[in-house]
Order: sequence, then structure tokens, then C-alpha cells
Amino acid sequence: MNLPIRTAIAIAAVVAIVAGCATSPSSQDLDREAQAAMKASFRDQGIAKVDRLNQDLGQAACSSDKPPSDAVAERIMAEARASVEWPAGGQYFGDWREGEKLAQSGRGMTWTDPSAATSANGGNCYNCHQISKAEISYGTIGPSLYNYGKLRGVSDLAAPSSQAVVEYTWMKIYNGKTVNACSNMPRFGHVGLLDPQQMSHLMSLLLDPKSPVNSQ
Amino acid sequence: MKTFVVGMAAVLGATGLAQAQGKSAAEGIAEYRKMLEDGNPADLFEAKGEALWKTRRGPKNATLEQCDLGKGPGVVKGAFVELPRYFADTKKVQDLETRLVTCMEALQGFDGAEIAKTPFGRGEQVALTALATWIAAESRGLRFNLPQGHAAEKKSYEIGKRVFFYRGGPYDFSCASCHGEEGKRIRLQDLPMLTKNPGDGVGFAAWPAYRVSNGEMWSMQLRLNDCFRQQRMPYPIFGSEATIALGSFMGVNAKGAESIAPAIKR
Amino acid sequence: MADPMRIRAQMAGDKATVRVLMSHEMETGQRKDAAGKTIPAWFIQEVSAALNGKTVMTAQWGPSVAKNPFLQFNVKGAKAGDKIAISWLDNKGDKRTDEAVVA
Amino acid sequence: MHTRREMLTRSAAVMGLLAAAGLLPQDAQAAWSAAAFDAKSVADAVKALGGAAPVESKDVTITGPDIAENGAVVPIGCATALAGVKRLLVLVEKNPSALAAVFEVSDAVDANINTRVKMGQSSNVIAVAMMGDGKVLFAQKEIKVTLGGCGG
Repeated sequence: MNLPIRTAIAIAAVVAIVAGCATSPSSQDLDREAQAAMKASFRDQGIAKVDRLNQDLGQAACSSDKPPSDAVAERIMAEARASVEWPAGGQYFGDWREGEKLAQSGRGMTWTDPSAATSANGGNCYNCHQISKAEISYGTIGPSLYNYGKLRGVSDLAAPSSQAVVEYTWMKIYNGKTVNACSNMPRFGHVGLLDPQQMSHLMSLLLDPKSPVNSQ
Repeated sequence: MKTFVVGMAAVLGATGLAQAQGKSAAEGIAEYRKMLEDGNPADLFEAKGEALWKTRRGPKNATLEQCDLGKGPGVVKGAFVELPRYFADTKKVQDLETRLVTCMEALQGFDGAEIAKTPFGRGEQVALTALATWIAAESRGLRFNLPQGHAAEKKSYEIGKRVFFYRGGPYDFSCASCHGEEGKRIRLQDLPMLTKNPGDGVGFAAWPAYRVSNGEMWSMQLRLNDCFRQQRMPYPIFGSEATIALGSFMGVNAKGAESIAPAIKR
Repeated sequence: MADPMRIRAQMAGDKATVRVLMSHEMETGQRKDAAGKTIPAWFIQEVSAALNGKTVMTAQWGPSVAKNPFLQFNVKGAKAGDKIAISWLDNKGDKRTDEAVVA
Repeated sequence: MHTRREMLTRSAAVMGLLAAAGLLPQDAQAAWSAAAFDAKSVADAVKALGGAAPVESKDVTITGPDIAENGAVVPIGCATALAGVKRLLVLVEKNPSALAAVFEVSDAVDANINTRVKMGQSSNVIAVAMMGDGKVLFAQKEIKVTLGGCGG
């Protein structure tokens, strides 16, 4: 337990140094006290253990009302890009109907969820994004994904011209920190929230010309 | 009977079409919320809380009428809009619920640690929620004005700010992921921006609130508890420093906002 | 014992508008608990309203009336100071009567 | 009500309801109409209460939101200005049991009642007025139930 705390503090200190001289010593004391308060204020419950409070570089660097420095942001994005696993056999696509079900489901990874298995998780997509036109209950934390593939000129999933968009979209779902260091979006592939097949269903929902996202 | 069914199908088609072209979803939701305003079941909890305040209970068979919520023993009106605050007797910054536990312990002889361990909606936690509902209602219409004179109160705010932005867990969420920007929503629910004055009764100033979705009264401690659940964080301990510091951060930010608690929420 | 109702009765013209909130689970009997066991139905089945002791309305409710039920109706010919009594009886035989004075 | 004779042939529960439908003595044990509340469809529920085939009528109104933020609590109003109403019914077409509430109204109250119901999904909600002359009139409105919150 001690090691991660120290790591987190070390990261926080690095971030403070990199961010410049705006932080006073007392602010660093408060940072340390806040870390200690977090560790003392939570307990394990079900699948949600206190080790969830241990922060990696990106989580620590994006835990402030100020963004990290360009250098730190670059490092977060570079590490994220290096972490992306591409689908075996180039199997980017599945079934948009399954993708819609995943997009609708807000389940997964809370202390009331019995299992952390990918099969127990939803994509939570509609919580933050508009996707199909039919679903009016959508969030606005993320951009609208309505007509996602159509707006990007995808009319044939297998066409070479679609390749760049396909890869970008996979990367974004797998680990959104590849594109934006402090992205609000969960890293579905990187953290193992969804398996490659589930991600392929979401890919189809967004990009398949037959998906209601693009056909309606 | 057949005519009834056929007739209904025809009408259904027509009204469905008319509605699709009519009000927007947001207008529809606003209309729904307005209809629920009159007759907020929080009233039931408010009445229960008032009775509990005045009832002799606990090992000491005493009422809570001498409880000091920050404005002197027995002063209820106006206490809610100044909490969390520093209390000299406990040497701690306390929110409404932890302060009530202190009073239940000191005046009535209850075991405070036992109450803190009790799950929401059971045993003395039920009483606590009802008491908090009534105490909040006694400050309805008053404006938030948390004291920041004591060093511990300033520190609580600063720690709360850091807790608010703390990202962690499998989703990388912090409180700020949902409540750090203006005009956002999750599904159809508007998300109050809590990093600056949220305006009248949108966020902090609306709790305790009656939750329509499960028909329960939610105190601020339970509200925060479920926020952390949805953040995929571990379980926040009742009355822990992080939860109280968050109350300080949001409460100070809500300065000047009119309290509409106890409100009714989805 | 069930918690008290909240009854408000206010004159509007020559009628009293009565608003009632009842404290009740209104369990449908279709939900399951965490262990997968069905939670038995528990809901108010009968409601009656009386003006100065004379019944003016009765109702039968099913489990799809919302939890902590709300009921609003108008009583004709009431005047300030009159007594409105509301009673309910649930499927377990629990009952409750509360009274309010028309304002 | 000329449906009385028909009703007498039904279950004991419905017979008990007759007592409730009449001028109820102060402390009578009114029986709850299990058959009506068990009915799956709107038509069957009305039938179980001894009603004729409902006819849509502009004289009956149903009010409610177009969209419910949560199906657990949906405010509904049912009313009619017609004289001679015996009962007002509130039904939700797509609920497992359609009937939500039956109000036996006397001349001392307006036939105008507001309450709140649960809805399992988007559905038509229906107000039925059973008249003293045996007519059964209805009005309906579609209410959309949305998925709310984080959904977890």
C-alpha cells in the first residue's frame, strides 16, 4: 500500500515542478494532506477496492483544475499510443445491433456490480454522447456521434479510404488518452472494461453504413 | 371490446405523430418536473424529522432540542446554510449529518460509531436522514453562507477542491468529469457545475432531496456516496474527511445560492 | 406502525382542494432482492376520504400507484374549519387514519 | 347500473366490490377487486368492474407529462365535467396489470382527481369514466418514459 502512495506523491511533485512555479509550498502540503484524506476516507466494497485510488501518471496529472504542462500531456499521450492493442486478424467490426445494446447499458465496475468481467459491463456511451437519432435520452459530456461514419465519408468499411478513420476510432475507444491526455472517456480497451469483440460491435454501431447512426 | 382496441390503435398512431413534432425532450422533462413540485414526498420525511428532534430517545431518554448545529444550542433556522463548519467541542469541521451524530451521542447516548457504520436506510440512519430533511427545510429560502474564518474551515475547502478533481478508478473519473463544466447533462439529466456558484438550488443547495427513481430520501452523505459509486471509486466511509471536505468545497462555492432543500430529484 | 400522512386542505372558491401524501412502500411484488428472491407485494388497496365524518370518496388502488402515494381532489361545499379525514388500508391489513382542518 | 345482475354471477371479490360501489357505510370493509387489478388489458379490467365497452369521449380528460423522466413516478390527472359519474379509473396500457386505481366518486367531490402511477415503459395512459347510466367513456394519452441518470 505504501509504494503506490509514494509513487503518487512523487508524480504529483513532478507535475508541480513541470507545471511551473505557481504552486506555493503550502499548496504542496495541502496536496499531501488531500492524498492522505483520500486514502483514509474510503474502504473496500464488493469489487471496488481501495487500490482504485492509486493513480497512474495520467490520472495524477489530470487531477487539478489546471491542465498538465504540454510535456506531461505529450508523455501521457505517447504512453497511451504505445499501449494500444489492435484487433487480432484486423477484426475491427462486429454487429451494430450488439453495439447499440452496449451503448445503452450504463452498467459495470461499481461496487453494486457482482463481477468485473467484460461480459458484465456496458459501454455507457449514451450517458455522454448522442448516437442514434431514435434515442432522445443522451448526455452531452462528449460530442455527438450521430452520423459518425457518414460525416467522415465512410461508405464501405473495407475500402482503403476508410482505413485511417477505422484505426483512429479503434484507438479512441481502446484508449482515449491517445488523443487527449485528460480525456473524460474511460479507456475501454486499455483497462479491460470491454473485450475486443465488444469494441468491434461499437465500431460497427459508429461506422457501419447500415447502422442507424449512419442510415437514419 | 373489439371496437375499443381498434379505435385505440388509430388514436395512438395520430397522437404519437403529433407529439414527435411537438415539444422538445427538454421541454417535456421540464413539464414533468413542474408537475411533481406540488406534493414532494420529502414532506413526509420533514414531518418525521421534526417529531424525532422533539422526542425523548436513546439510552439517555433525551430530545435533541439542545443540539448545537453551529448557531447555538437549539437554534435550527439558518444552521443548514452554514454547514459544514468548524466546531470547537469536537475540534473538527462537521457537516449536518456528522454533527447530528455528535448530538445523538452527547445528548441521547447513542453510539456514534455504530450509527456511522449502519447502512443508509436502516436503523438510526433513517432517523438521521429525516432529521437532516427537517433541519434543511427550516432554512428553505435562505442563502448559503458557509463560514471560512477558522483555519480548519479554509483547509477543509482546499482539501475538498483536491478531492473534487481527484481522478481514479477503472473509468478515470473525478467529480469534475461530470460537474466541472457548464450546461452538460448525463442522459437527460442536467449536471450542475459545482466548481463555481451554481445558482439557485441547482446542485449543492438542493440536497437533501427526494429521489423519484427509488422513492427514497437522500441526504448529502448518500448523494456523495452514490456519486462515488457511479465514479467507480471504492466506498466512501460515512462522515469521512473527504466527504466533509467536498461539502465545504461545494458549500463555499454555493455562497449566495438560495437553499431549495429538501428538493425533489430524478 | 406506518408514518403519518401529510394532508393539506385549502379553500379555493367554494371547494376545498385536498392534497395528501402517504408514507408507503407500494411494493409491486414483481421486484427481486439482491439474493434473487421476489419481494412480496405490499401496497395500499383501499383509501377513503371523509368530510366532517361523512365519506365523500373511496378508492381502490393496485400496486402500480407510485411509492409514497400522492392524491389530490376537490371537496364541494366545504368551508374553513371543516375536518378532512383520510384513511388507508393495505394488503397486509395495516391501516392509518389522519385528519386535517380545512384552511 | 344495469350491469349489476351480470356482476353477481362473477367472483366473490367482484360481489364485494358492489358494496363498495354503493353508498359505503362509514366503517364497512370494502372489498378490493382482485379480478380487475389482475386483468392484463384495459378492456378486461373495465369488464371485471362490470363496465360496458369503453367509448372514447371528449368529455373525459387525462393529463400527464409527454415525457416522464422516471417511470417510477408519473403524475396523472383524470377528470370529467359530466354529471352522474360513479367511478373514475386510471389505467396504464402496457403495465403487467393495466389497472392502477379506481375512484368511487360521490356528488360531494369533483370528478377530477390527480395521482401518480408507475410505468414500466412508454405507454398509453387511460382515464375511464363509468357513468350512472351505464355508459363507459375514456380518454387516453401517450407518455414516453425515458432512461435516466447514469443507468448503473
